[in-house]
Amino acid sequence: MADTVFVILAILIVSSALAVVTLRNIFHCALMLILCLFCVAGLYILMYAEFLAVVQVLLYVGAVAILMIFAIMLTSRLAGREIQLSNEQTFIGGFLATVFVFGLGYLYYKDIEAGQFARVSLKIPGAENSLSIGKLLMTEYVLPFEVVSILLLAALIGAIILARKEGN
Amino acid sequence: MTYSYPILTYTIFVPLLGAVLLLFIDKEKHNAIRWTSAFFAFVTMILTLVILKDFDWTTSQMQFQEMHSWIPAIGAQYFLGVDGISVPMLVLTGLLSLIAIVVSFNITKRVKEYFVFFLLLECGMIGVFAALDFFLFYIFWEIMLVPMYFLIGIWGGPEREYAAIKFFLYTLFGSIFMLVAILVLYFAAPTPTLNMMEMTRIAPTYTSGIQIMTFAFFFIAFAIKVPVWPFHTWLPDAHVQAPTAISIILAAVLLKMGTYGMLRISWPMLPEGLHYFSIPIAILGVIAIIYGALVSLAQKDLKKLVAYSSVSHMGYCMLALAAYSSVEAISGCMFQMVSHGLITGALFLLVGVLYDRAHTREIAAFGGIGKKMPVYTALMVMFGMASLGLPGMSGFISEFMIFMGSFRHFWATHPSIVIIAVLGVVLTAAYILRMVQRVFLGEFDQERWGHLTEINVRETLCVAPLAVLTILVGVYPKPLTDLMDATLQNLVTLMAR
Amino acid sequence: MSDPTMSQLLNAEMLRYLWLAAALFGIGLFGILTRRNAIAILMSLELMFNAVNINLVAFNRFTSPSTFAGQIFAIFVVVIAAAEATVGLAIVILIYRNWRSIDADRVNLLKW
Amino acid sequence: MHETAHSFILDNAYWIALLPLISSAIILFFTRWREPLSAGISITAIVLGWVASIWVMIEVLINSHGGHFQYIERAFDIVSFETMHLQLGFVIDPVAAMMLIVVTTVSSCVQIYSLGYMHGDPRFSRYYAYLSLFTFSMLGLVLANNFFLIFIFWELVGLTSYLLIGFWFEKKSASDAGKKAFITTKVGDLGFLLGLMLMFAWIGTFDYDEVFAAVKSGQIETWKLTTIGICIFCGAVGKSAQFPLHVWLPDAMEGPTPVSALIHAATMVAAGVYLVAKAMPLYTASTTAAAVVAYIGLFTSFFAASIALVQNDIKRVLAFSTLSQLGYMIMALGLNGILSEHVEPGTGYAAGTFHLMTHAFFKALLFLGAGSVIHAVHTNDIQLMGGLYGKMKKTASTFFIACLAIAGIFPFAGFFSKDEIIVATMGHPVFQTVASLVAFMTAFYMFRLYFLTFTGEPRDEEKYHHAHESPNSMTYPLMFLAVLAFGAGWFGAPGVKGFSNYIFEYGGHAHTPSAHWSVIIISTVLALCGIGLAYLMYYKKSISPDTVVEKVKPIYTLLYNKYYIDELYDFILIQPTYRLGRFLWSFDANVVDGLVNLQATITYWLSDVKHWIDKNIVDGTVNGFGLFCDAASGAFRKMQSGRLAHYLLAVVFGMILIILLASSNLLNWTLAKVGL
Amino acid sequence: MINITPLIPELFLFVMAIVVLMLDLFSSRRTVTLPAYVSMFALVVTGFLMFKYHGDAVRWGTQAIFIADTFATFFKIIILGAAFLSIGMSFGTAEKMSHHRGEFFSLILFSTVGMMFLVSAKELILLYVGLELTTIPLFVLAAYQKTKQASSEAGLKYLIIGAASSAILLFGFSILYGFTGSTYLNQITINLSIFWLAYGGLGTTFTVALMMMIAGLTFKLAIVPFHMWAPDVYEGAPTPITAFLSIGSKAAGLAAIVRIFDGTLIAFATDIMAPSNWGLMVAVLAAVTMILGNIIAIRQTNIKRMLAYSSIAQAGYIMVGVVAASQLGVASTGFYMFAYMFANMGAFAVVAIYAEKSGSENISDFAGLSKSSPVLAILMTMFMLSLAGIPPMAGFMAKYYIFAAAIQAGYTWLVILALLTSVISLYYYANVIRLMYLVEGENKYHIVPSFPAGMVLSIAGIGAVLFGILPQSMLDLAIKTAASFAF
Repeated sequence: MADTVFVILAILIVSSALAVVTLRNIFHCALMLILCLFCVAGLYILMYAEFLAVVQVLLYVGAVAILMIFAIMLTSRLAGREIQLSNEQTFIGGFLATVFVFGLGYLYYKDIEAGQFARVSLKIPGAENSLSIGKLLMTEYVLPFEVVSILLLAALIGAIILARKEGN
Repeated sequence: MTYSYPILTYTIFVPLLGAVLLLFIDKEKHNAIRWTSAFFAFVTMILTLVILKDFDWTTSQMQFQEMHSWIPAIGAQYFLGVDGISVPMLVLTGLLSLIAIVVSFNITKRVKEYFVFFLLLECGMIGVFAALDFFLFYIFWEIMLVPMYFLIGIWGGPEREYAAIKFFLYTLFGSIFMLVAILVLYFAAPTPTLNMMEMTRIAPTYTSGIQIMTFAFFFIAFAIKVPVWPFHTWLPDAHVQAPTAISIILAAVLLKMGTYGMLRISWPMLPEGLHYFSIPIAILGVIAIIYGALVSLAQKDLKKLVAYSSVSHMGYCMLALAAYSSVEAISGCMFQMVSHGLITGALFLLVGVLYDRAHTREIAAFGGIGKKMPVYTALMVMFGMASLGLPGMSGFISEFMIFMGSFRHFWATHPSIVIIAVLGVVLTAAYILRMVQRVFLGEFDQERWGHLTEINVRETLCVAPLAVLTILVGVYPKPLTDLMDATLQNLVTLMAR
Repeated sequence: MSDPTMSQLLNAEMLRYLWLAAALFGIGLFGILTRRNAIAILMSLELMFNAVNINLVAFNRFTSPSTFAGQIFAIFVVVIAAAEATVGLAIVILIYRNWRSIDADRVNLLKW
Repeated sequence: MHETAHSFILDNAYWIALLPLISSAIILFFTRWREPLSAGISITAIVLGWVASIWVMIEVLINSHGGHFQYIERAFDIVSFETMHLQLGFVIDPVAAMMLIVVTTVSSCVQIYSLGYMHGDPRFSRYYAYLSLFTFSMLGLVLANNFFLIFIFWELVGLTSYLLIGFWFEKKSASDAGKKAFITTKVGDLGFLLGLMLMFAWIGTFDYDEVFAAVKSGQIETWKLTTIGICIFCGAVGKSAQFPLHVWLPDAMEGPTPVSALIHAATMVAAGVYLVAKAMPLYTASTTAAAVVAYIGLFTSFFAASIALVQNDIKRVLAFSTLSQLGYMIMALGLNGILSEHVEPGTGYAAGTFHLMTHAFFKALLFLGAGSVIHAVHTNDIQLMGGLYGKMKKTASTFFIACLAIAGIFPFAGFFSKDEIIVATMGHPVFQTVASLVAFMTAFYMFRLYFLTFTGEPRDEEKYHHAHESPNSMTYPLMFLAVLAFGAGWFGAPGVKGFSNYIFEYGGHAHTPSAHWSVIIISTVLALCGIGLAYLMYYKKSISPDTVVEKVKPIYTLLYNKYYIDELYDFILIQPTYRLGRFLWSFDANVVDGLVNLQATITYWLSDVKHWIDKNIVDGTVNGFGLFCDAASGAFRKMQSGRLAHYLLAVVFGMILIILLASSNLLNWTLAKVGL
Repeated sequence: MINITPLIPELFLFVMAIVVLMLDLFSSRRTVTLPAYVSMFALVVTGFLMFKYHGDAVRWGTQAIFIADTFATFFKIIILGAAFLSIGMSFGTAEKMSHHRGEFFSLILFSTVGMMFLVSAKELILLYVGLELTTIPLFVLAAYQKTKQASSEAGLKYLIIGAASSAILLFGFSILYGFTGSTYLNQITINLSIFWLAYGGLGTTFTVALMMMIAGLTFKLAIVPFHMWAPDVYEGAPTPITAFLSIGSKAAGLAAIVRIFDGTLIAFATDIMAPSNWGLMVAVLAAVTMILGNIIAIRQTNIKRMLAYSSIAQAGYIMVGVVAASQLGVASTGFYMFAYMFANMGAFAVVAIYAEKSGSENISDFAGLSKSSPVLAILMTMFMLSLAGIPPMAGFMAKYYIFAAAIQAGYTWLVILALLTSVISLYYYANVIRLMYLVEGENKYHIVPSFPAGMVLSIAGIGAVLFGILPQSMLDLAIKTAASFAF
């Protein structure tokens, strides 16, 4: 059952991602991105990472994607007007990406066969992990957590400074 | 030998002090600046003479040693000292710097900067001859480049910028290899050290591979400075473009640093490398002798002629250095270094004197000057004769000793090398006499050169010491040999290892 | 040593996720290489970050299920990606103001 | 090694040499502006020297007990390593004493003579300074006690000769001649230097006695001695203008005539002979070397004489006769090394040195005479002279004496010395014949010269008209020398005991010249024939020279042009050298420097020209490597297109590239191959 | 819980950043000087605090998350110094800005805080967070001159390439995490060796991870081919920010690289570990960087751009020290960065001062500076010589030290190459000197630097000479930095 879900999600992710990078309409791209992010959240659930899935939905779908759409609205005078989105590097880009994907994919496979890859452990992860994650964020990972807060502040200030129109 | 006060340090840094003081003089007060710098140069010269006086020539030990910990992290010490081969160079530097400064009294453009740079240069030069620590040596070696770059680049001839940068880059290129060689030696040692004396003990125990490589690297560095054919192409440009005083310094001191470096560093330190390369070096030397002479034979520009003659004359040094087994040859090399310093320095000076008056250096443009400027002519002819190795002048002694020594070294294996080198003597005579004839003899063109004035007192005073020394060394070289004898004997034994 | 078939199964499952991540990352690469619209490039970047996250979570899930380092790392990545996106979009707006366009390839005042 | 006979003058003989040096220094630095004073100083110095050297001679004669004179040697080191000692010192031996007298005598005559001859010359004082300087160097050469020192003075006389030949440097021919003389002799000196190098390498010392001791001890292989001998002889060839380095001497006649008399007749050119004489033990030790010496001498004597037959320039005739006579001496010395049963050992040596002395006197006389003639008629060309006897009797008569002397007519000086030489050639038929032939030719051309100059009808009226006898300052020296030219021979006359035994002795045993009547008769007859022929051709005109010339036209031109030797040298040596120099210069400018530029020039053509106006670079670094880097810079900076897409491409491409390189292990492999 | 003491300097600086922000918001007279001086003061105090709370570490269990060892301290000195100097030289620039002066400085401080975390991080997550905290404010600062097209362009390029490379870096991290199952650097080392022993080698995938980390991290040092952003951003960004970028973020990135490669992954420096060996690859990258950076710099006409390429080249030299992967290597990189700070900061300061007077950033406009303002010219000459590595400047000492390390590690070929390129570099450095001194052209700007600028110049000048002649103290410190590495 999980397999079928995975396959579906995988197909959705890949196809939507491809759509994001190929569609000629930036607005559709954004929508596709949202779809893609949702599916990724789904993957997380498949991997017993519900908390992360929630974060994904809230932060990405809720914030980033929306922000993007706003940005699109602001920048392209007519939302959804067809404009030339891709440059002449399509071929080389495609080539490099393919090399990367299949090369890396092959290496994964080869290493796992050779037994020189990250070893799976047979433990079954506990079903309820949000609590422990929360704990960890407050204890072991409190330091990065704090730093990230600083970072968010800085980013916020920066974004405001840059985005705001000067009153002259 | 310990000394009551750190005289070497003083000698090195008095010029620097002078340079600093100059900064505080108003740049319009030209005479004040001139005399201040002259004063400091004079003090430096006196100090070098004191060193000469108190130098104990019976031993090959380093004297007036000063050793202070400097940068332990890289094993660099502040280690100064002089022996029989550095003292003559020190004195030469002191004297020539003073003369050059007096010569450059006629500089009127950006006077202050000029003398500041000049004193910096002197500091660097003296430092090179006194340093006994690789790192210190290298630093002084490099320090000179910058003032030299400015001195050529600002006050030089029409092509000055090109000449300056060319000189800079050439030398820098060479010192790269020196740096690598130094580091390789440093790390090859069981107990890494930058102390030259130490290294002279240790280095010969290295594998011949290391010795040969480092020797080659050092050789490139020094050969560019000497300059050994085919690394000489910077020299004509630099010499010709540089202002008179700087040409003097270039010829008299800077070129010697190459040979000095060889005698101080690579030769005694890396005997295997030396033995491996001695024949090629000798051949390079011979090529330089003949080649330089032939090229001078074809020169149309007086200064270029002198410049190329330097190439030829330093060739004798290389030949001598290749004959490492003979103390005569090595001391001949030292003599050549000194006498070439005196003679070529004087020649550049005199060429400058003529140029100041005639505003051209083209040989063909002159003729019969001897009629108008007899004293000048006499001096010029005298130094010309000195440079072609006329007996009674220092040049003869050096050439004679070089020939004797190198032949004794080579006769069994490669006599031809030396025999060819001897031909250089005739060629030298040829280009010197040709120059003398074209410039000073023959018909005198009254309406063109009527305005020329005889060499003036200041200039004569500058040449006089050189002339006196040239003859003194030529007639009675014993003091100089005694000065160097012990050191050279020791060197030869080191090199024979 | 435990039951081999089980670990093989897990290996296979992990491999799927890794492959997917790789693919997503590759697509992202393709995106940043080929897109002209600055926002589109930002989107592609998001794809890449997601690929990374999938990797992290997958490794966490299959190699050390009892810990949460991977997941937490992923959370930080998400947050920071969001922040980066924010600033990025702000800059895009700025660019739009200065250049009346967000065509990244036309923004090449600075060159050589 | 010598226990020396103590004597004031012998111990201080070096002052004879130093006096002229001092005088010249004084003149140059102080009295240059006061001409009479300068001349006075110089002459005083040399005359003092002359007196002193006569005193020395007397001392020598006194001290030569039983035919062997104890050398006087004083020396100190100027360079001393344990392996090498260069000494400054002097030694007095018989031949040195003899040379002292010759030099001082001729020098003082010439200097007095010059009072008149150089009168009114703008550089009068400097002339005297140079003369004194020369005299100093020559005397130093004579007194030197080792090969190193003799080499020093050897070079110094070369310098002074250069200065004096080119004394009238406004004349291009003069300065050319000076240069030619200097460089040609320098070539010979190379040989000398090489000889010294060999000497140092093989024997390890320069001191006469030590060298000769080593030679006698026979430890050194003969081939080495031969090599050294020949090398040193090269020096003599240069200075004494032997073939093939004779070319400078005729041109040297561009100098003032007294100078020619002093330097290029009496003293400096004799230095070569003197050197060979000094180094005689080498030649006795190596027959080959001796033979080389002898043959060169022989050839030169004949060769030069043949040229002298046809020359029309009075000084050149004398010059070539000098060459020929020097050849004579050299030959004699060479023969001394080749033992022959017919003559007692040492004959050649005695003959050579003896002739050196006599020749100095009569040749100086000839030159000074010629000088006074030129002074009178202001030309060198004997075709424009004639009949001057009436005008200048003193000159003519002294000249006549000299001619008789050189022709070897009894009882003039030349007679004795020349006979000695011909005696020395006995047992060597070739030498004997040629030597005799040369004697004949000498007599002929000398008298041809005499007749053409002083007898017959004046061939140029107005020159003749202006001609006049020279002032006393010039004629007295002539007479003095004439006396010597007449009498000097008797010192070495057969059977005359005393002087010659000790002066010309070689190898310890005193040499007593003995009369060989055959030789005397033959040579005298030949000489008389020569004179007779000249008389018929140029006095009586019963044989017309022109018809003779017509008969042997080609030979005549060949001789007249001195066998085209100069042209030959110019063609095969001098021009090529200059051409090579010019070529190398361009090579230096273009290739050696260009190697650095090569890379550059290539990229230069590739890279677009418009960047080459970019002044930052052009006047910054026109250096070759600079050009290269600059061109590269121009190319590379294009990568920085300014397009974000390209930058990202670079990043991604770079990433994938290094991944591939690393994971395929390619980089490790390659670098391992390269061996870094 | 974890002890907070080692964090005090960072926290203090963070607080001060907020304070500066507030100052700007609430102070009535909106001048540059107040926030600037406050932030400079803050930096100085932070420095003192840093020394006070030096040597301690924040741990979770036995695992260090954040460590204030000598290495970190050394690099923090550089970072703080860089921040201090760039703020000092930014008075003029800030004057020109019509808005948000306070934010300008506080952002610099934020970024500095990030760098300090980055330098001290011993744990991947913290390291990454610190990295981002470093860069994100810099994106903003690069684009800070909002009305200038160039500035915003710089911001965009910097941001996108930065984000891309951090994505790459993260991917590498993720695989590293996968192999080791930990995010603590020390633990990673241990696990890797265990892994190696257990399974007789690491799969090629690990090589991929290594390379992706190299790609992601060398971006900060602008190592070829990840350097493309640098020239444009350096040119477009406000000069003080450029200076800050070229030293501060470089130093931080370098620290991270050294920590990860010379620290955690030191075992993989040698060729024995092939293909998973990074040493050779980094060596090659360094070589390419030195060559390309130096060569391209020759043709530049804009001085900031020229300095950008020069700093690319300098990064190449620094990597030589990293490659040496030895105690000496680490020490030399540190010292190089330190010595480089003075020269580069000084050079940028001169540029800033000159540009705000003449409004030109063209190299050719420096002609005749020696006559119009000799002191400035002398200083510039010193900086140029130091950058070119001519004795007795600090730059030479640094080069010497780094090459010593490389020779010791047997990378002679790399050293010779480096030296050759340093000769090339003289072309463009000397060119500036040539223009200032040799060219006769009269320069109309007589420049009297303001007090803070003068202070910056004098600090830079003194440093550039002093640490060339008497570097011992710093060298000792630099050697100590290597103590916390397992060589």
